[in-house]
Amino acid sequence: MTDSAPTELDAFRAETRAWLEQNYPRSLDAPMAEDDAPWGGRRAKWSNPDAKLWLDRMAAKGWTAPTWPTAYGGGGLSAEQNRVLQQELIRLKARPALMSFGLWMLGPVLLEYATEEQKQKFLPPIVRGEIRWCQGYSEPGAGSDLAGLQTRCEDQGDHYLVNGQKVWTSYADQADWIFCLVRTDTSKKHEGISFLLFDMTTPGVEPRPIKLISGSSPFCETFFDNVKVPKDQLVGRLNGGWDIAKRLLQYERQNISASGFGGGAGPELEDVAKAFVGVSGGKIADPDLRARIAEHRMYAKAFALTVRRAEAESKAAKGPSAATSIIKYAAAKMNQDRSELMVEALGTQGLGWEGEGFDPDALKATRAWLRSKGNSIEGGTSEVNLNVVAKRVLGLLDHQ
Amino acid sequence: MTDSAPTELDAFRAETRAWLEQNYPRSLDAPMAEDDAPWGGRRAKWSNPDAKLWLDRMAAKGWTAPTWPTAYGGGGLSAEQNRVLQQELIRLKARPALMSFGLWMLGPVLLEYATEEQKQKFLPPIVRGEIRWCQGYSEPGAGSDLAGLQTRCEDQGDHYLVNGQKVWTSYADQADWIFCLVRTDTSKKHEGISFLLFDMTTPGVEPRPIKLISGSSPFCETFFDNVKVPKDQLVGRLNGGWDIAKRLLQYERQNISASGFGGGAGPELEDVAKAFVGVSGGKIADPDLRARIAEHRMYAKAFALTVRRAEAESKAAKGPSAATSIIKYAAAKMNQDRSELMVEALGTQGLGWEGEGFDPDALKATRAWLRSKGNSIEGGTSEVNLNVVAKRVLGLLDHQ
Amino acid sequence: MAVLTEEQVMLKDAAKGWVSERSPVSALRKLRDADVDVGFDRAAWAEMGQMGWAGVVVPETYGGSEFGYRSLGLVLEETGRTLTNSPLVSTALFAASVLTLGAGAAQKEAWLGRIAEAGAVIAPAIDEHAHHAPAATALAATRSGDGWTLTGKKPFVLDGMAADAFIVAARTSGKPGEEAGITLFLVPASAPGLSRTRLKTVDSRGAADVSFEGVAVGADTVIGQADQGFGLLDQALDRARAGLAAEMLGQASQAFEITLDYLKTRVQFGQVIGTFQSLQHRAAKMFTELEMTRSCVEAALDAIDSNGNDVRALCSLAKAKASETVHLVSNEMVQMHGGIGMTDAHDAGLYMKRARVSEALFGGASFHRDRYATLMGY
Amino acid sequence: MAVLTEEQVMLKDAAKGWVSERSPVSALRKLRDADVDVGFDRAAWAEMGQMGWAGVVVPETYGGSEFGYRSLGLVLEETGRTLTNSPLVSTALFAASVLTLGAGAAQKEAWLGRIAEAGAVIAPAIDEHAHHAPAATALAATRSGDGWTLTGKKPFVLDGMAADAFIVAARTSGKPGEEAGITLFLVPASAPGLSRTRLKTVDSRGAADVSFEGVAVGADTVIGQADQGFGLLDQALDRARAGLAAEMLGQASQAFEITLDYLKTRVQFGQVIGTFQSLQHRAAKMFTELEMTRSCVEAALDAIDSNGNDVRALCSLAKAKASETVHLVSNEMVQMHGGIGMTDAHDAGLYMKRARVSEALFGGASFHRDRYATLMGY
Repeated sequence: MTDSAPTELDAFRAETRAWLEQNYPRSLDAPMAEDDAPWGGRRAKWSNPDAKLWLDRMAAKGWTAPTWPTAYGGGGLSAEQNRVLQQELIRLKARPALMSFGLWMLGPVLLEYATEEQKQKFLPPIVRGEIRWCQGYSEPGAGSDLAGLQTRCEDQGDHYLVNGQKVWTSYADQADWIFCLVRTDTSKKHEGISFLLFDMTTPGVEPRPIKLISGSSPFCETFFDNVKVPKDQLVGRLNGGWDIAKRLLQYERQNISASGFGGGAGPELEDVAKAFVGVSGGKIADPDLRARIAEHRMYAKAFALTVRRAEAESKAAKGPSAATSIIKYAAAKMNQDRSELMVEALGTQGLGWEGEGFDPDALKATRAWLRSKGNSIEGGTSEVNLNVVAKRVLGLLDHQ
Repeated sequence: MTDSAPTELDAFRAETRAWLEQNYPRSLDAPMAEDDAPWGGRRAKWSNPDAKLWLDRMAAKGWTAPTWPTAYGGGGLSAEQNRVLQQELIRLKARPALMSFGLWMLGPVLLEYATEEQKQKFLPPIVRGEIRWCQGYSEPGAGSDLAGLQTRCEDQGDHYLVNGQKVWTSYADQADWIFCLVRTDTSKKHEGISFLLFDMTTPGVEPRPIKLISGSSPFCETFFDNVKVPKDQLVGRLNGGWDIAKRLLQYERQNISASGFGGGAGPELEDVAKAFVGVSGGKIADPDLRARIAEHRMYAKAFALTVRRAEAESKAAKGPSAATSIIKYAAAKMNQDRSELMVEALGTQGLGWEGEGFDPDALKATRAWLRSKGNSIEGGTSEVNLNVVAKRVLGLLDHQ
Repeated sequence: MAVLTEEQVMLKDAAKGWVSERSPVSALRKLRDADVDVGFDRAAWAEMGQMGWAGVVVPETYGGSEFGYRSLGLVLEETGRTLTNSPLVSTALFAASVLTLGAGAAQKEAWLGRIAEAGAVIAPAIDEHAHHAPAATALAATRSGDGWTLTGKKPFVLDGMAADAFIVAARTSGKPGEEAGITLFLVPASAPGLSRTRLKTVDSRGAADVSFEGVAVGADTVIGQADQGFGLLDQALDRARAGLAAEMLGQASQAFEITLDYLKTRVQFGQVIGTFQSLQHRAAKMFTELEMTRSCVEAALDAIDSNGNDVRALCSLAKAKASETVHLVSNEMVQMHGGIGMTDAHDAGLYMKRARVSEALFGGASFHRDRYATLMGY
Repeated sequence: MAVLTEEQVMLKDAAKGWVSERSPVSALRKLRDADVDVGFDRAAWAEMGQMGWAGVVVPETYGGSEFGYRSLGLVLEETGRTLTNSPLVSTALFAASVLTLGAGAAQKEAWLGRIAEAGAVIAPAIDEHAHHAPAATALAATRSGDGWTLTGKKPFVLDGMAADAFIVAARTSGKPGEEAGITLFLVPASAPGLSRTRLKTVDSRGAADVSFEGVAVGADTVIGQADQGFGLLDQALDRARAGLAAEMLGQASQAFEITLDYLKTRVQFGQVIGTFQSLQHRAAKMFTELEMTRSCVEAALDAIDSNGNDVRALCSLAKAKASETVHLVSNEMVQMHGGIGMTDAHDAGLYMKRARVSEALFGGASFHRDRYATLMGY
């Protein structure tokens, strides 16, 4: 039932624990500010040099990418060993050594689809956090219908020429390279898409940050004006990018769902309600709001139990549980409901934008509420999620 | 702004009031039991002979069909005069003289589409309540998609021959005649439908009552096995029945919506909740249920105000207000919500079917709850209602 | 979220096979039309006993299999699918729990073996009002000599006509609404002064109004400590809630599957209606609710079996979620079937009627939302 | 449900024309980006005054048009459509109501004319907590000589920075939570001891925290009877609720129309997205809610104008329905626009932010559900 015998695993755990205790810099025990997120890359700023030290030590062991082959700089760990490593990292309350779209999204598909040369070239810098990647997928006219993308890529003999525009490119203004879906055949839809990698410093690339309804954001619009791309930076075959694109989306969704849109942070809903609405007989004084908070909290608990069950079942069945299909949809609904109730519970304290007169936690909650509206849009809209459940899981057919 | 000058109307009101006070039998002041509903027809039973007297008196003046031409037995009243008549009837709390699908649905379309001979033949017996009609529309395979109906009607030279099956034929087992949609051309859909009238005693016609989830019902399945119909009983032109069918549906819906599915009868929701859930500080003791009851009652009030507004606007604009389009949908939702809350408020008292141990009002509420589930199906499903609003009112297009 | 053991898989398969052969929905229909007063088929109940289903949570010492609540939940889910009427909930789930958790050796000896072989039906005579409120118990039990005299009424007692005995919550001190002062009694149906009136329920489950007019019982009928019965009652009720939630999950799952089949076959406007996007989205939302409910039900049953410290909250969660889901799905079942779903000849109405009865038993969604919030301290 | 008079049609058309020319949504954006502390455009407010909108409910004697609340509602609906910021709600609706209904002749003389010509802003300093609860008033007013001294805080006062005066609810006897013992004062902003701090709100409406530190006012600042202010306050609040509901109806209607246009133009999967049935049904449901809300708003305003006996219930109904509807529609506006709706460059976010502020002002749906139930006696 396991990849390695318990005794070997026990030994691995002991070694790992010892190494981590020796190598995790204690100065990182302080809470991580948002600015301290270790995204790496050429322009990385390390407000605490120990964060860089931690990255370098982990990268040297390949433990930023624990299960990738050692040949590409990874840790070469089995799934079981990786679980032990993650458990030990949690035990230590360690900060992540590296956060990276390269690790979470690009790397896994390169391992599957790239040439040996490409793997050698691109994977080790990801492991070491030297190159920071961004994702060139959505376009103004291609949101839910991603395959409708129009960014043109023309074969110019010795190079490709890219023209067009992407949108929702997270951290495009911070990233070093981009993995980018481009149209290489305008006569077909899905079969006319290719998967291209290029440097964001290439002339003609221009990212512009997007301001959201919740304020500044990591998102950018990214414009391509006659961007020349070497031909060996195509992954997979020409016009064969759609399969790679979809596979990558699976990794992205796993990532989003696991986080549950970070719902847990900040003060608890019921405590906010008690503080701002008042308490009567130990209960939130507004029974209508109390009932709706309980309903939400029960939904959230059911969601958490479903994530756990889906994981257990997927592991047991060595394939995804049907419950997995609903997680993104339910996570978005849950976080949005929570955010709405939070702003409602805060009353007028939930109606601030910035400045004096509002509690900083309340201002954060209001911004989070606005930001939560994107949960049912980004990474596949809820409408598309429901379509997928109806068709792939329930077997309902397309309208003719 | 009015059809007749106020003074004339005042005179009409005085005359009408006097006539009604003289002619309305006082024995009918007692509440009308369900069995006493004056449906008329050949098989009418008059448990109180005054009800028959009342019908005969009203019919003699044409006031069972007040606005129909006197040539066909109607009252020949203007819309204004009819409003006065109805007000006076309400003032007297008079029972209806006649309830009749002939009056409400068939008559109006005959006036518009039938030949002079047909009008002369069919309208006066409707006015006098001598012939009771039923409606042959839905079929097992043609519900929401009514135009998909398959009941075959073949031209046999001197007569038509009808074979097939209808369903949801209200009171088919009580009715004398049927107005029936039949397929006269199988190569077209809407343009292959005709509108036929025939006697329910014709050999080959067999109605079978349908039992509903709420118990016995007025609905029937009606089977046609080689039913011979004289050719002069076709209304409009051959294959031209769909327009007549749709027009008749408009009259039917007006009828359903105006009644709001009879939601108001029986004890009030909040009184039931107080009695069965208890009272605390003057409020329903379960605050969660109380909030949901208030929400429903506010919806119901908004609905009632909308019906009133739609009427006022339609009258002022001499055409239907946009608000009219949502009434059937909202009425169904309202009645279903009310029924669900009623059963919930009754607790275990709402879980009875019949017999001892349950309050008769509670049993009635439980049956009404089950029956209410049909509100969003009969007379056009809620899904079809929403389609219609989206397309005709909001101007959204069909999926291609 | 434990994966099923081999024994559990076998139990589930056996239940699935048995209900499809011996107890499809048509069996409920037959029972209803035959107007059977006990509300279930005694021969079928005997077979359940032979298969060991009545003793799944009964200790081995008393002839049970001691497989636990998750296992009993598997059986209930399958019997729920076909709306099978049986004393599983009243007897094998609730009464077996009360006795196992709180009875003395003699009481266990006398009754648990009979439960395990489906030889006795024991009904819960707990609530006294139209809404679930165990602390509101008012039925008076007063000391008389060595024993007690019980006076009061218990309406809508599940399996009340079939019961050989009742587990009766009675007030021995304090006031209605207080948890302290409640005592549980095990009262034989034959006790003088006990009478019952059959109720004809909307879903044809067996139920009765039970009346106690000076019913004299011995001291040996007290289960656990006098005045201290509420804790035991609440523990047993939680087990009943979780088990009933499993049954409701089965009801809702089957209702959904029948509806999904209909969406795939019913043609209107030249299309299978399941191709209409609004119906697709509603189906996907129902599926989401079903998956969430399954997680809650399994977690509650697992927590009982592993003696977790969050049993109470999880049982309220499971019962509330199952109530909401079966409510939604049973309504959608009728609506999506259209006219045919309104006819008595179709099964949709049976699922809806059963749904509302299940929702009300042992507390509905509103009761459990309130209880959950209170347990969580807000 | 009175059909509009010719004067009302003219007023509505004038408002429609003015907002589209002088106050489209871009005006709010400009105001926000310029970070204007009073929260509205003083030049635009002056124009409103010239057009007579500030005096619609002010008696003719004092320079108003006395057109009534239904008429003011027509203006508010149009200004609501483009999210126009102005003191219409604080001053022309609430303060004008308080003064007209309850002030003495001298007070009326002093202030109503200035209101009618948009020459003064008077802000409601009522609530003291994050949630609307007028009876909870605690700010202390104690007698000192002939006059009174006010001490306490009023957070989140609408148009608090722009206000020339405040209508202050103060506690002169009894305890917070009691309706008796509340007195209304009209306090000039210049009164020594009164200070205010600007609040930057999510929807860029003007608001301030207002502090009273021993503010001495004369006996002539009491509006109506001392200790008896709650009835007047509640009457004026109901007028504010109904008028605000009209503004919210405008917000929701416009948000819906913008969204409907987008559904008709945005192409995905080779289709205009408005052809997808699930979006069609959601659009039709929004339309239903909008129609129902309109009926409630018009009924509440008509009831005020005709002095109906169900004003309180209808105003709670209108505010609750408008809150639910603008909540739904503003959420759907963002969702149906997809990514573009999340950007600051698009107006969807502005409608959503305004929606939540409007929902909270003068009591949200939950407050008014409770009030409605209480008024109806359950």
